[in-house]
Amino acid sequence: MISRIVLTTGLLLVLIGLWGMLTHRNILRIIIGFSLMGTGTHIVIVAIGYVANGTAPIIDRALSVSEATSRAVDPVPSALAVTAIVIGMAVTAVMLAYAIRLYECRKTLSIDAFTESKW
Amino acid sequence: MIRRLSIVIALVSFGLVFASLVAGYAERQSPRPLAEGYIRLVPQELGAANVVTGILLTYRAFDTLGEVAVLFMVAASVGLVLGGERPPRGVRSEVRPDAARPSSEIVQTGTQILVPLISIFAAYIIMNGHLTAGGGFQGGAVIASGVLLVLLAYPQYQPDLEFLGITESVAGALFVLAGIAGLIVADGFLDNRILPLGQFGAFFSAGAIPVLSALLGIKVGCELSVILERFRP
Amino acid sequence: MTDLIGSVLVLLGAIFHFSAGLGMLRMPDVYTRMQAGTKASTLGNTLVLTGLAIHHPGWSFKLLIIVYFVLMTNPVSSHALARAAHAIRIPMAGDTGIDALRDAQQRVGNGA
Amino acid sequence: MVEGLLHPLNIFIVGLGGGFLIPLFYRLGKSWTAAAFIVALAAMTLISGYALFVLLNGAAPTEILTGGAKPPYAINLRMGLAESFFAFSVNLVALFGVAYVARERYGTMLLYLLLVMGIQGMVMTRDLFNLFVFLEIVSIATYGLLGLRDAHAALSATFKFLMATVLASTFFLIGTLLLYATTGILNIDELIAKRASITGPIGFAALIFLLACLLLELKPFPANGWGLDVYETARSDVAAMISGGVSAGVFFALLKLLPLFEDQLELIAALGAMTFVFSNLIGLQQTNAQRLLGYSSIGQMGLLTIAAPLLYRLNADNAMFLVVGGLFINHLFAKVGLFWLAGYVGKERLQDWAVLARRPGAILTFGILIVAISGLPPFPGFWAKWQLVMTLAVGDLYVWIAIVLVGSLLEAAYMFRWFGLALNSPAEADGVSHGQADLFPIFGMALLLVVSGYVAGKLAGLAALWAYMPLAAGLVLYMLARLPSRVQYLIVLVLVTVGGGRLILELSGISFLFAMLLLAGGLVLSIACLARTDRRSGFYPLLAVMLLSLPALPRATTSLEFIFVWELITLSSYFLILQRTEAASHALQYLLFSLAAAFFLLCAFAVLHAQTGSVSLSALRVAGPDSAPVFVLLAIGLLIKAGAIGVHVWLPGAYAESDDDVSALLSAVISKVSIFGLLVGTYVAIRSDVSLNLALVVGWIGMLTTLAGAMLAARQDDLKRMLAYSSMSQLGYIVAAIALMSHLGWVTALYLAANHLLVKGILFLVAAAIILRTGKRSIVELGGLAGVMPVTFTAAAIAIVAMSGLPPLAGFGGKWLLLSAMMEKGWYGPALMTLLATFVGFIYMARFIQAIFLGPRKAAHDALAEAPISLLIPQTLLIAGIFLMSFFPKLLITPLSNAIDPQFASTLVWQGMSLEMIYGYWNPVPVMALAVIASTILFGLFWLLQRSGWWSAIANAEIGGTRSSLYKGLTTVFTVLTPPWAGALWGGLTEATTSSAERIRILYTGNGQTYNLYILYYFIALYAAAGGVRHLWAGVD
Repeated sequence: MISRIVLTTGLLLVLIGLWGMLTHRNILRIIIGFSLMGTGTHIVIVAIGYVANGTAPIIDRALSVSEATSRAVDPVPSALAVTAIVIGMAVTAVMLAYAIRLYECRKTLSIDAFTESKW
Repeated sequence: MIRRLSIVIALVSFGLVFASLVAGYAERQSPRPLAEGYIRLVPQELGAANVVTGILLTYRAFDTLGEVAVLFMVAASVGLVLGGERPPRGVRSEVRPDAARPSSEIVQTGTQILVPLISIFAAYIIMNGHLTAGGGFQGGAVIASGVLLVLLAYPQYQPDLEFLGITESVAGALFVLAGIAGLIVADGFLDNRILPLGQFGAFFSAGAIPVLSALLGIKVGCELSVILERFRP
Repeated sequence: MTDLIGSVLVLLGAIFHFSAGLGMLRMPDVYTRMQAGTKASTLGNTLVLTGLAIHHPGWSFKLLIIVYFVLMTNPVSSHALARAAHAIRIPMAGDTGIDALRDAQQRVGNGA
Repeated sequence: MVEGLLHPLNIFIVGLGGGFLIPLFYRLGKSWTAAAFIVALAAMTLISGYALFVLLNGAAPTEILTGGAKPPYAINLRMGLAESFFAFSVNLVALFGVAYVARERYGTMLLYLLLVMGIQGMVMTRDLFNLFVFLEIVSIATYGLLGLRDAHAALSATFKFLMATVLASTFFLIGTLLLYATTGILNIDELIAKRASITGPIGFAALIFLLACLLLELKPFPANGWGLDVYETARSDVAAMISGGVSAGVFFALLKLLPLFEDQLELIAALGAMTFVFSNLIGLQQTNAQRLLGYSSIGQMGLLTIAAPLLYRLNADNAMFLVVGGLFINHLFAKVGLFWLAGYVGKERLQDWAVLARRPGAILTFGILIVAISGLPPFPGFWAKWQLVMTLAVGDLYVWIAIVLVGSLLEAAYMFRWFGLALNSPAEADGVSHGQADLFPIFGMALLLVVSGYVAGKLAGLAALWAYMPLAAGLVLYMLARLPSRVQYLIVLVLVTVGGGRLILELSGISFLFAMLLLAGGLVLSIACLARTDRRSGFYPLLAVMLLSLPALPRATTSLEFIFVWELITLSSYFLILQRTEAASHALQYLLFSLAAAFFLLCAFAVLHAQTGSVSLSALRVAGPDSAPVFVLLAIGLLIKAGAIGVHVWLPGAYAESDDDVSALLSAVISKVSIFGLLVGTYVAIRSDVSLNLALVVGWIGMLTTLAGAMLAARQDDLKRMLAYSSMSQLGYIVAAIALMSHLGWVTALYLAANHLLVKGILFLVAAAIILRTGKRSIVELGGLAGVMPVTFTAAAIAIVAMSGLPPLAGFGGKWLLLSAMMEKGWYGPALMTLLATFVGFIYMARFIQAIFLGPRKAAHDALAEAPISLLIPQTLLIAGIFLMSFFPKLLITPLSNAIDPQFASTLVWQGMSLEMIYGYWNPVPVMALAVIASTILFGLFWLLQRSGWWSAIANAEIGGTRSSLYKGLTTVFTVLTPPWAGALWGGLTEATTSSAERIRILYTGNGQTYNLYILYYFIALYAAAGGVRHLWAGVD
């Protein structure tokens, strides 16, 4: 159940991100849309890793080696999430850098101002 | 109007696809075989209590190396994009004097209090990555937040980009070197067992994982700081 | 008993958080939204963390540090944000009467 | 030790280590940075090259393990043959590209290095998530490099590119995760092994998300505006890396994951087909060089996306390497070279590329790249396409063949149009924007294409060295281009005689006769080029290629060799036509029709291959009764090439607008190539009744062509156009003769072909002489030249007589034979047409003589000299040929008959009628003697008349009198009888094509958000087309 709720949340967030990305004309808002989409994906990752009644896959006093295999959540998605988050951040940084350059060129952030090449 | 409508139709279609995913998803009652293998193997073979860190820094260390490369490239890319034909930094503060507006006393004081705290916290996160939740990336990000705070509080402050750059490069090269060491001393590229595994759960344990974490933390911290610095007007 | 007290505190904190959210939605301009968000959420956080400390006394030290951290960061960051908003002349709500910061800056300006 | 140093893992160690260290080297100095950068790239190239070498020698693929554990726990990579091939070629290109990057800031070098490494990571990794990481490495490197161009449009384009690729890679991430959710596996090998367990809505959606990302990264139509914008605006070397390198990585990822998509193979191919056809269609309308290359890049990726899944479905593992590898490196080297060239030229608009016209080296390279990208020999793309078509035919996938060929034709159209523009009007040559040094990497690409083309040719099965003889001769001549033109021509003569002789000696039968005819005719006519003394850059190498490939065509024993040589002839003649820059549009038309013809032949051979399992041309002789499609395809192709009615529109332009000596070669010699093709190809008709009926159709087409050609010729005022239409008309006779499918018909065809070669050679040389001396081409402006150019006049008169079919010369024999053969078969209709056409022929031939040589002379022409000796020598030789054929017809007929005999003796079409019987009615010697006496008397009379001054009076009377009005009346009739339907048809087709391209182009609004919306819809369409709707309902339940 829990993972379904989380999955739904993540996917909804992706949809919201898509909506923002497609409807807003301001580049910064579009970038926010992308970030939301990214975050939604990360939440999906977490949802997929969840195991019923699981806990963090860290062996300590709370989780002994013997019961780890049954009580820990899937560590793989967590590992993937770290990578995905870093990559998402990287992409956002590049997008922002370009947004700055675009603003410097045209003194506007409206995406409608950037349709030079077509056809 | 048509545009709006087509966006709505597209998103509804995606919503349907997503709904089918949610409907088709059954919550796992036990970890998948691969995950189970990791949970068994990481403490046993790598000596790391935090399975995720074990995966990140050994089994999937190749991914991690890739991520480091990604961050490194972002720093370079942002440098290329923002460093292009724009006036050099010294000149710009005259063109846009408001860029150098001093921050308020509250922010400065808050920074003075917080930065040491943030630094300690970052070091903690980095160095305990193999034992508890945390690791190089997370710690590096925390370091960068400290740097960001300093940049906000002291707009005139110029971080030593050259130093950051060299540190970053050296840390990256050392990470690769550690990987090569794994190739020579242990079982393969990026194998963490080039140092003794030590006592399970102790601070100095899990082979080279703490060292790799530290390198990662330093590298990520430097990279993010460089990126932040590049974004300053 | 301690459980009950702890829970009440957490609930109280949640109510403050809720009011913070409400304030964000309902307040008329940046500055008032900012203050609603900051004040209520700082208090809300503190209350929730205190409640947790009562639940798990073993976590108290870590929670204390977090409370300290929240108390340090939250007001400072919203202060910085509000000042930035003021600096780029984001308008205040129409019925705002006093702009102390502008007055202070003008005084400094006139004096100099 | 060496093994350890050259282990494929070191690619990543070098790449990452080098990348990280570059900032440190930068502190040491700029030259250090560049040195480290180049060393790192060279090391990667070396490692991948060594891996390729070892694997080619049969070594097992190298498994690269990381993290000290085995997969699936740790990430593993693999260096197999395909991987090393892709990696090495990308590395090689990247290494050449260093020339443009090493002078930049260190950030650029660092990104470039990591980009190249990332591409290899995408190629080698066997872990799905790791693939995602490498995809991101590649993407981010690209984003950074795109920032090198500061222009506003470039920034906008990059932002759109960012938006689109980030969305696509999000798809990949979601797909990977969902796949993990269903299977718990990230290792690609295991995923493929457990393909069956990927089911349900999640598994399905996972696959579609992955597929959507990979396809989108290849920039599929119509969701690819963002890619095009970047191709258009990016710095050319960066665009080159995106087009060649990044696409290579993504495509290889798709190739690697294909087993996962085994339910969607047709869908993938269909999407590829859509991309291939539409991007090439829209490419027609492009005026911007880099955007054009963008369309072409996308199209090539589409082609690869067609080929790979279909071959995978057909289990054609043997073909896979040649097809995919060949298409890939062809695209890689050629497109990268073209992008670099775009950077070197620095002109956005295609028209401005004329600055290249004065740089022979650059033009040669440009030509090689254009030919290669169009998939023509001798480059890898040609062999790959050949293999692809053959393999698809075996799998009965004919629709796909049609798609591939249509797309290729469109691509060739805009590529060669561009080439024509680059040669055109070098009036304002304000120079290219870069130094000569920038050309070297481009030369490198051309060289790589040549080498890889040779290797691919060997793989495809063309091992014979003789097929490369024409090209080798061309190369020799190219290297000697600094010698005086006469010396060059001498070398051509020697090379062609020696080489052609060697080719011919191994032949017998019809092939021998034809090779002899083509070689001798080509050599004799080529003498005419000595009349030109100006410097014709590139002429002699092309001449050598063409003259040698003519006798090489009969030498071909397999369909591959045949097509190869056929295309060589097409290309060399195209470039020869293009020697006259004004003829560019006609040359293009010629090329396109020739290519279309070649594609029909290719299809025919493919069908034949599917039916008989053989690529040998001898399969044509044994093909069974169901070979009607082969016959139809062959006939269409060859009729196009022969300029039959309806598809003749290319002919007048090409023959009339090229240089005068080239015209002669084209019309007299090259046109016979299609005749040879018909002789070779029509064997298949013999064994089936359907085909024999079809042969009748061909016969009618031939006769209609003859008649229409004659009428069109009669209407022309332009000297060369008249001759061009006359060629069309004469070829019609020959086609009809072949279509008779009888021994007699074929003897006639060969006889007519030889006659036409001699006659039309003379006439075009006469035209050359007249144009050379007067500078006029309109016969209305000429007249009375017989007095000033008597030798030329005599030659023309003899040729006209020989062509018209008047006794006593050879044409009469030809007509006689043709009529006899038609009567023998009972083709009364065509026979009637022959008579009619002969009559119309008289009119234009009479007009030719009368209007040019007789009548009053323009004052300006009084002092004209006789034609130069270099034009008269070939004419004399050809006249000698005519006399030989006329006086001793058996000299030719007997070997012809013997050569044809074996073909028909076995086919029972031969009805036992002795040739001697038919031919016996006409004994040439007495007729000839009479004719000579008569013409001597006539000539004497004519001479006396002219001397006495009465002549001009008579001639004037003639012009103003009945003859003229008769002519006018007739031309009116002809005009009515030959409505310009063909021109309208092809013009309309062109118009429809370009206007549809124009309409489709509107898709590309330039708005990044719209492009992202397209991407979403692309996914939705993919999901629905793959049958995802059932999963949706399952979800609702």
